Amino acid sequence: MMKETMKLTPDMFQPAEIDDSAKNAIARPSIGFWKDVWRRFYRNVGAMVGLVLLSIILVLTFVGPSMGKTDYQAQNLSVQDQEPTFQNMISGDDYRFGTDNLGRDLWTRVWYGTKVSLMIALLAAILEIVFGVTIGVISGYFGGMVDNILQRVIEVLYGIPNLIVVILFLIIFDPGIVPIALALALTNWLPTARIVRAQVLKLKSQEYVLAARTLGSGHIRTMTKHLLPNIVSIVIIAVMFAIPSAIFYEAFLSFIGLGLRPPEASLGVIINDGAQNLQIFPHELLIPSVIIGIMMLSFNLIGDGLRDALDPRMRK
Amino acid sequence: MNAEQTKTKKQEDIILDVQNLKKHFKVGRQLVQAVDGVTFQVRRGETLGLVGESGCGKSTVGRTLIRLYSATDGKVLFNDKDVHALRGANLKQFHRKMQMIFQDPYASLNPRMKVLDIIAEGIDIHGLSQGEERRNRVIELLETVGLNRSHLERYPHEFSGGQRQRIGIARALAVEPDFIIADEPISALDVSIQAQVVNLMKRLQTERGLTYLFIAHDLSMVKYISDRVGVMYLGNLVELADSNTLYDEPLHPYTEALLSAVPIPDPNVAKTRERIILEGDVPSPINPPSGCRFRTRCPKVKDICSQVVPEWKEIKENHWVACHLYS
Amino acid sequence: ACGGGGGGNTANEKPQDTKTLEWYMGEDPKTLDYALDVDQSMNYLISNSMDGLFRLDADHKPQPAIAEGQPQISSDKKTYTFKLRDAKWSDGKPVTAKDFEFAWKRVVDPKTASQYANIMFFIENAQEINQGKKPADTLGVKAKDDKTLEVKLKNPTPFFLDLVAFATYLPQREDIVKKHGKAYGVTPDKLVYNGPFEISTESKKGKFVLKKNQNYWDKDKVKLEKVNLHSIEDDATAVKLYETGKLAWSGPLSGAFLTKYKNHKDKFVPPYASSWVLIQNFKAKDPNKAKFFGNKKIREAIDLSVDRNTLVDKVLRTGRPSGSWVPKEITVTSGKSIREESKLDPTKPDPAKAKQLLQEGLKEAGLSSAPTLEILVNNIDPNPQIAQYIKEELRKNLGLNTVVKSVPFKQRLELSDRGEFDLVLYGWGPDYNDPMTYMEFWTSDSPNNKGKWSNAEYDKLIEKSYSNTNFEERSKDLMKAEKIWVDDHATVPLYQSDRLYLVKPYVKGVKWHFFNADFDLKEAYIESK
Amino acid sequence: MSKVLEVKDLQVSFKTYSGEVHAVRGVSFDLDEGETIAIVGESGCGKSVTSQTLMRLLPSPPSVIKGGEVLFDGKDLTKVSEKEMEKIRGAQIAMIFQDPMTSLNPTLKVGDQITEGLMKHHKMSKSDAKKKAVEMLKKVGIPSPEKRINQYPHQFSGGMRQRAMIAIALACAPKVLIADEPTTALDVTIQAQIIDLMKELQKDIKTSIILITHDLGVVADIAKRVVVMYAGKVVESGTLEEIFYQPKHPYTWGLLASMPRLDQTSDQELLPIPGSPPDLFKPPKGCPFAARCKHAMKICLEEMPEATKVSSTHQVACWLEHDMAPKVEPPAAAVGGE
Amino acid sequence: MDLVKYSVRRFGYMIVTLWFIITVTFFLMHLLPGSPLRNEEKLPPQIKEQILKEYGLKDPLHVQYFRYMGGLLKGDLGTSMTFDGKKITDMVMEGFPASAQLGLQAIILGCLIGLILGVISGLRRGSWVDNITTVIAVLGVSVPSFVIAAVLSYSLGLKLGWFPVALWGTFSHTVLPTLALTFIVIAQIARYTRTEMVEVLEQDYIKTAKAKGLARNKILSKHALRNALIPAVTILGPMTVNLMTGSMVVELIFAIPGMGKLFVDCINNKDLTLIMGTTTFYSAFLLFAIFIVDILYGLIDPRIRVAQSGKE
Ligand SMILES: Nc1ncnc2c1ncn2[C@@H]1O[C@H](COP(=O)(O)OP(=O)(O)OP(=O)(O)O)[C@@H](O)[C@H]1O
Ligand SMILES: Nc1ncnc2c1ncn2[C@@H]1O[C@H](COP(=O)(O)OP(=O)(O)OP(=O)(O)O)[C@@H](O)[C@H]1O
Ligand SMILES: [Mg+2]
Ligand SMILES: [Mg+2]
Repeated sequence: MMKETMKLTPDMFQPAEIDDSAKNAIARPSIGFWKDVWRRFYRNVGAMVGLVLLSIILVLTFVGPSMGKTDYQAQNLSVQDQEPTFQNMISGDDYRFGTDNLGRDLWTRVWYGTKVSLMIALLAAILEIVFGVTIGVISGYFGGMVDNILQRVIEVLYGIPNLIVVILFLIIFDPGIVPIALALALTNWLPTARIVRAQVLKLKSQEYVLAARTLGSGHIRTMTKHLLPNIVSIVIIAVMFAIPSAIFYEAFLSFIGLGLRPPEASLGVIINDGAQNLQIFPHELLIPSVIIGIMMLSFNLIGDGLRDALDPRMRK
Repeated sequence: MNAEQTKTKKQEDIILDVQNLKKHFKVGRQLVQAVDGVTFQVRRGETLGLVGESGCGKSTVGRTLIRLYSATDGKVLFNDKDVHALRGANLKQFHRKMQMIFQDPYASLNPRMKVLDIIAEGIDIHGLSQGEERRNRVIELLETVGLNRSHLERYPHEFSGGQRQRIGIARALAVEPDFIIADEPISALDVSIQAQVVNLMKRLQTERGLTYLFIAHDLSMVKYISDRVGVMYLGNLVELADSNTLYDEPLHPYTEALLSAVPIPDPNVAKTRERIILEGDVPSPINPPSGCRFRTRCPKVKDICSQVVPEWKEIKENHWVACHLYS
Repeated sequence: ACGGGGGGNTANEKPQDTKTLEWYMGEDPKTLDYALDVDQSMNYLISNSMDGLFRLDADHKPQPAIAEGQPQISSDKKTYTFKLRDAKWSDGKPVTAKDFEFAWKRVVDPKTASQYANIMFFIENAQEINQGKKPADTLGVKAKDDKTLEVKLKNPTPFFLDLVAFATYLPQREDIVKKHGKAYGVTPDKLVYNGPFEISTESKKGKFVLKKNQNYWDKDKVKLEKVNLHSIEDDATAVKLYETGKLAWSGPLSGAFLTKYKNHKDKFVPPYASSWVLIQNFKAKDPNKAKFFGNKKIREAIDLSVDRNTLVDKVLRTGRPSGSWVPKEITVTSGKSIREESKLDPTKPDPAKAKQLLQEGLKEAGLSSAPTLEILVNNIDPNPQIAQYIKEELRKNLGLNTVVKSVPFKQRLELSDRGEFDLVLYGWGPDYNDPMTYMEFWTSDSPNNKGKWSNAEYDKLIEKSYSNTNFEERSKDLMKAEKIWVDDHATVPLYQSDRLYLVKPYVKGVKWHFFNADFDLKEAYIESK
Repeated sequence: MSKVLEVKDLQVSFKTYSGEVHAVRGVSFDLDEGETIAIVGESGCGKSVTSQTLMRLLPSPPSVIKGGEVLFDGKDLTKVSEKEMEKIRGAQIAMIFQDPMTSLNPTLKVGDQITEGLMKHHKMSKSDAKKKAVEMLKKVGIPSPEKRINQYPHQFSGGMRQRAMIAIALACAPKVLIADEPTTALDVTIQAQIIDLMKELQKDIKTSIILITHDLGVVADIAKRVVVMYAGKVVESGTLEEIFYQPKHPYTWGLLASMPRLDQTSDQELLPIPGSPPDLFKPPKGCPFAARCKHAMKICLEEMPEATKVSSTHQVACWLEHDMAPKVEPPAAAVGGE
Repeated sequence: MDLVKYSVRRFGYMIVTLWFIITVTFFLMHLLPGSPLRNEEKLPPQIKEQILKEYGLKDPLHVQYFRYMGGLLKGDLGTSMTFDGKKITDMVMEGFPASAQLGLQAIILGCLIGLILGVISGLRRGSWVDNITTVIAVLGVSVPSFVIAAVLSYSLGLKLGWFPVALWGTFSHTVLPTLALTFIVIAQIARYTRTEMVEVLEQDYIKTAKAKGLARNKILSKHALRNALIPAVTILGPMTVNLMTGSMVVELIFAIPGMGKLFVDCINNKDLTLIMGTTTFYSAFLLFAIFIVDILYGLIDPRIRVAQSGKE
């Protein structure tokens, strides 16, 4: 009946010694949450491309300005609107990206501006997350009246055109890195608050939260130890998408003349300066646009990658 | 121990006294009468089982007892103190003395915390110990529930369901409670694993003199583990008795039906068994039927059932029932 | 370098329809009620659809229009009596002297709240009426009969005939104004016209249409049947439309387009006058800054540190360097350009001297170091560029720290009105062809004098010129006043702008002006093959 | 009795990020006409994968059928074209899923969800199909079916939804009905209703049923034969009585001994199976149960035992059946009842 | 009927929210520094007074507020301060048709393309279509609209001469601006649909449908698509409003007589009545869109009708 595949000897039928602890052993090696996320992120080609591109840009925002011929606001009107040549871009002998209409080194300006844009965006994203998460967590966690009131407030704010709020803010407070970031955060925290609230509503009835409460955990502890760490993923994703939209919005503000004060540079300011000249000196528009595009692309790719990597359904 | 002695001793020592407890939820503009007046006592050291179908309010009872929900009406006396009136230090003490084990082994452990911190949560909140001592305490607890120190630094998702449930038990034990509410602690586990947890709970009860409120819908398991069993239907307790009494001679028609519906893993029994198949589904607690809530499905329904709410009475010694058949 | 090629072929093709002109307009007009205010687009529309007592000719000289011949001027040069010709409104009613009387009284009436009422202040009692000190019927204008209009002026005003060609001085019909009430002038159908064209009811947001006025007294000279004026706020868009033949006039070019089209065969440099200065705030809130600007050496240092040639050639790409206030287009009594009579050359930059003056000045003013200054500009190109250039010049040549504050137009107005600035970039275009349109600007009590520069001698000269019947002397006084202003470095004169247009060569007969409206299409036509 | 379905050495894997999951590793069983067999086993042992593979419902990727065949009507279902499979699904083989809450499309009326299959397989007109749908709902015991077919799933209770699912599955009178834990999500009293209903309908429609469950109570109630799975393999199979009264595999013993019976008293210890099932990423090379088996021998860790016939209907894959193995008695709790 | 009652309640609720929004904006905008008058410097003080009085700006704020609300009830948004005597309603309505047409065209085109791309890439995850869609979707949100608009007008308009470079009139004038606007729609819709599609395809009821023997296309059209589209309706509401109320950038570059610029201009000019008017219009429109979305939701997804109260 039984096919003999190997020679069976009686000693094989002695009781095996199985370590008792082996019964409780965990088969797979321990892998932390973030390590696991990273592993999945790492295999995502798009996300990695995004990460590499973004890293290159980040490095250039730091070393770029010092590689240029002059600082970002120095004017040399004798070399106005100079177009870049491929050779220059490689060798760096002359203005790598050419010059703008005031004869400023576009290379320096672009990287400096990228840094400023990133700073604004990062600050805006952080502020937005801070507002959004705080309000969202409070609203979702306490529920009831608090939630009701906060939700109504959000709804009302949601109904006011963003643009009007932002412009109003920038007219009252002069545009600078911080006010612009604040103005952007002021309008953009609403969706974050909504997502966070929804998530908290889901989490707060999770049994581990209940468990903490039966142990006597206070509100603060419950929120910080149990709720916040578990909304980190959606917060990270929110940041990833908040940054590019802030960069965009800043560019738009520059376009309508409410951006940073010249000669301060941000990508928005530079693009706006160049926008007029598309037909004549396309490099002044195209170079910063390409950079903003690459940045946007990177953030979106990274965001998508992170979303997949953090998605609990993908975990196995 | 002499059965007679045990009984009298237990009767004197009531750890939890629930009087006419009600919990209503407001959902939108509707009122969900999840629990609508339950009365029972739990004796120190015993296991009281609570069974009933999904949505009948078992969890709500459990959660209201432990103050996860505030009661709409009624009283809960724990060690003779009104649970819902506790404040400050008394409340903190209460949180140590009454603990809960949850149903879902996946949702009941914070996925972002290490086992060490999960189990030590109660220790931290109540400041019971720190540093090395804390760690040793956790190791001790882990070993108590059949795990070991190699698991300390791991995250919940690395464990199987049974292991997770044991971690949940260790977390509850960390504050040295007297009373544990186990809300369907085994429902989500595989048959082969369920016994691990049940055995562990039984062992802990004898070792530590714990009192359990064991909530489940698996009647065989409830009967196995409980000294007494209460049956709930749509927010009400319909019957409460010693587990053997309840199984051998159920009084309430619902209990009868429930017992007859329990699948028995024995082909011979299954073939010969007479089942009472109840018509229809459990009505909604938003608009419960008038009078006796079970009347819409009751095979023995009478006229009075729709008009008068049956009284919760001790028909025989230690055998409570709420049914017009017995009035 | 590139661009323009694709549309190039169609660009110079004559339009099929030689009676319709496609024209540039800029923003939509805010209102068509020329009593209330005059903005550029409205002026484009109104000056072509209305005829005043006088109308400018190709040489910017006022010529009789509704007025029949020159007015009778009294010997004190203060009373003008106009005879009116037979002219009709677009609805067929005759144009009468009453229409003028009504219009002018309406403008100065404070209830009308006209933003341009001050251009009427040359008429007797106008200012008092506007300030509510006298009733409206005391205004020095009177319709003697339907065809005779008598105007009494406050002072002899040599340029009064320029003024009567201006939009605010145009006639209005009492019945129409009454009929529409607040809605008067809101849409083209709520007005009547007495000029070469009427504003057609086809007009809508973004596109205004001028239609030949069949009731116009001089309609034989009007060759075009229709003019479409397109609202375009983006220069690049205007140029693209011009290149594709959708516009016969590009409007003013800016930025790099100036470089690109500098040698284009269609380029056209119109007569244009506008003077740009950097106003220093003598009454800055920060006492250090007030001290700073209060020192003449410092002011001179600033003046000497800006290289206007580069500014004009490279930053603006058009215009001319300036060392004075009144543009060369403005003529004086002699009929010659003021810049020929009073040679105030553009300031030559001298960084070394400037630096030295600054040091001396700081010492004199008792300042240990120069404060950080704010340069206020509106955010309309090329102003932010200019400010950046000046900032760089001040930094490079004087080591001054400045911050550019570019804000929306209205905010710049408000900030400068409230004196909340250190340096503000300001430009001024003439309302009429006389130095006074500029010189009034800097008297101590002028609302335009944002920097609060004050010079008694200057004030006295202007005051005197208002009532001086000796127009020769008046011209000299005004030139003297300007010299005082220049020598005291009251403000930093920067440049006088020029414009560069692209105009299709087939468009003929357009009169371009440097004051009043930019162009007059009355006799314009499209050259047929 | 003739075989309607025969599964031979079925192997299914999932390709995932972290490697290949060997979910089903050689499963064989057959199904006779009109009979009910039960597949039992713990969570994750491959029951659902097996059943869904029979109907080729698993998306590929990530699933791959690595080997074996499924013979139905003389065809190997693992090889037929997708078009042909569509004709078999619903018409010949139907399926009920575990969770009635999510298995119905929330945005379609229940009636439409029943008629769909009828219109496709029986080429019925819309109105005929509707009539049939009403009939089916009546058959599964849903009151006032005329009204109910126009309602949406959320207007049904859990029990009613599961009935509706059964109505959908049985509408085309399939030869085989696969029920993947049809009662697990339901309450005991509703569960009893559904089991009753299935028994009744089977008599009526004469389908063969493959019932997948981990509830031995349900199995005892309804099945004729039982297949016990563990870690992607069949460890034991036999008639209902054979499995319950003469179980041969220690895992089956464990399953039976670890659950209390209503007649069991509290002082009888339950006998749990220690540990947990192996990870199917790296299935052990020997018997997958060895690590948890009280009777494990050295050979068990080395090699997977072949299936041994105990009787013509009873097979078991365990080294204890080998001649050289020591004789081991099953624990009393495992063969209770008698 | 449930839906009717629900709609009425939502509508009432919408009115209350709108009232709040208007109130908040009303008081917020009085924070703006400076005077609402144009050419202020030229005006003698008593004329300023006169104008301010005429616009009722001399009254105490609450009086102004009640007057404004009173006017609103009568459907009167007041008259503009910058555009002398012009009715705000007229101003908004003048620009709205052009903006709305462009917005609608962009939404329709964008939805069509976005849906197709999204569905295909959701179905064939990891395929080249999916990858290309991802790239398009990301690029669509990666390039600022003014760059897209400028490049389109320059290349397709000026260089190739396929479409008019700017101005308003015939359908061909709308092509380029519509394209410029539609990128973002395509990107968002494609992305959203893909995610939803992937999610829906994993649902049990899809398996049920498959088990019934339904053909793949049938499953897609009848079971998957519908459910996948439900969430997309949510973003569609606000997106439509935003696009239909005009993109200032695109309107500027294509010289379109839309209403996009009003939002910037009104504040730059501190035209109080215009700020109120545009805000009121926008908010009412937005709330209305959300209202419609809610109702649509109820229609598409029968579950919502019961559990409407807690909308997430
Ligand atoms: N937080 C809550 N808000 C509103 N309703 C609730 C809440 N918790 C429970 N309910 C309702 O109260 C009723 C009783 O619920 P409960 O969870 O106590 O039932 P249960 O007996 O534990 O059921 P199960 O066996 O499914 O766990 C149900 O109808 C439920 O919908
Ligand atoms: N899509 C998938 N990708 C990867 N692994 C899968 C997938 N589906 C199932 N598996 C794995 O295949 C194995 C068998 O799963 P299956 O669903 O058949 O178990 P089951 O016996 O039905 O369990 P349950 O009782 O929980 O339904 C499990 O280990 C599971 O993790
Ligand atoms: Mg429960
Ligand atoms: Mg399964």
